[in-house]
Amino acid sequence: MIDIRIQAGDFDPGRQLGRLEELGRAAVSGFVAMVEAAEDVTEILVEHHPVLAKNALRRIAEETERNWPLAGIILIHRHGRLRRGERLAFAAVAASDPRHALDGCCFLVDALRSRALFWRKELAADGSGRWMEP
Amino acid sequence: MIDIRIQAGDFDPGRQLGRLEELGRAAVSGFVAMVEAAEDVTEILVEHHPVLAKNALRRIAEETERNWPLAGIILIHRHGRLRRGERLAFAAVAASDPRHALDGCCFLVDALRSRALFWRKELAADGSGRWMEP
Amino acid sequence: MAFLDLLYFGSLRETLGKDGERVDPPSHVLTIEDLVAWLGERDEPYRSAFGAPSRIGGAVEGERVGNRDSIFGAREVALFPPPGAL
Amino acid sequence: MAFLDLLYFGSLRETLGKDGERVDPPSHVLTIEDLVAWLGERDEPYRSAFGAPSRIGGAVEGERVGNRDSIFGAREVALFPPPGAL
Repeated sequence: MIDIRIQAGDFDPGRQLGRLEELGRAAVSGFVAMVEAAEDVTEILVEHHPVLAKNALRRIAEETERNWPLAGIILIHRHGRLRRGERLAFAAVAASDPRHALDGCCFLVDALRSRALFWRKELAADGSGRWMEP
Repeated sequence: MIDIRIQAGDFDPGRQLGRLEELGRAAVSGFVAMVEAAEDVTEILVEHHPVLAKNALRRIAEETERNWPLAGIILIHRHGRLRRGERLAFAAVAASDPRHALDGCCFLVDALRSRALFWRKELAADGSGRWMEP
Repeated sequence: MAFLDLLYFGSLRETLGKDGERVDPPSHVLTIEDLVAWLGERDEPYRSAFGAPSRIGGAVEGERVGNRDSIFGAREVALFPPPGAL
Repeated sequence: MAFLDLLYFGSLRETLGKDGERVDPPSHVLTIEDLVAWLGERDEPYRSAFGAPSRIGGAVEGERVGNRDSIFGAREVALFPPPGAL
């Protein structure tokens, strides 16, 4: 089971973990990315293109599925304007082996950070903005 | 913030992650251990001693806190009789750096598996039981 | 050769002041790398926007590709700085 | 020497048929290792229960210790097979 969502709205990490728990496997590993930024940053803008972003997340999930025996993979990424402290993205997996769940989840998060096609601009109260590029 | 709980009852992973999300850090990494067992196993018995178990979990959390800059650590372990598909344990951390959150959470889970002082017996419908020892 | 639709994202979009354009690259432009070099030969803001070619990534028809991958026959190519919002 | 309270867990408890007992170890019993060896010299079910000493772990006054750590002066020692319920 691979579920990929790209959305402007919030999500419920507990409910998403619950969907993976129901698969009956010994291990569910999850990660919530939150918006943390410097004091003067009031919000961030997450830019994306629906097709590019979806394809990139699908590739990431498929690669993860090939590398570890996982029963389920959920990837959620938000876009648009987000305030500090809001949820930004979610990655979680279910597996019978805790090691596979942990490694699979780490791989997802590393890929989200480096390969998910989203671009982040941090916006300050004075109207200035700065693109955050690795 | 270190929070350690040893309890017979269930817990709510979403609510626990929420407590870590509120710390305002960029990353919350969590793990839910579920009871998965062979077909003939109807339930498991998780044996423990309150003081021994608490001390072991406290040491694991303190060691994790020393190794990575984490804003929060939550460890929950259930004991007693648990049916297949029930939640068994929970480990989660919050950090500003996703890598620290992922590594810290992995360390907690590895330690739960090898050092947490709980012993698991799998009980079959015919009344037989088997201690699961690494 | 057919026209090629370019899409720009992030700081690249902002530097160029547009989110895309239709171009007609010469026949020697065969890869993402070639395309970035060709665009970088233009006047400002292109010169600045494509001044560090190794930092520009590309996607062809919506699928991420390497910078030496072919764009031959492509209708739409996206160009962007290093991605990742986490 | 003072009496020592032993606690047993998991399969060790079950093999021994009790969850603990009070013992009076001889003076050469100074470590967890010594204690396990001494208990393993007893008749069944002790011989079986302590037949693989390297698989027995220990805790002194509620804190996990290594098998070569001292139990000198301890009032309570827990002995158990490899732990972990996940």
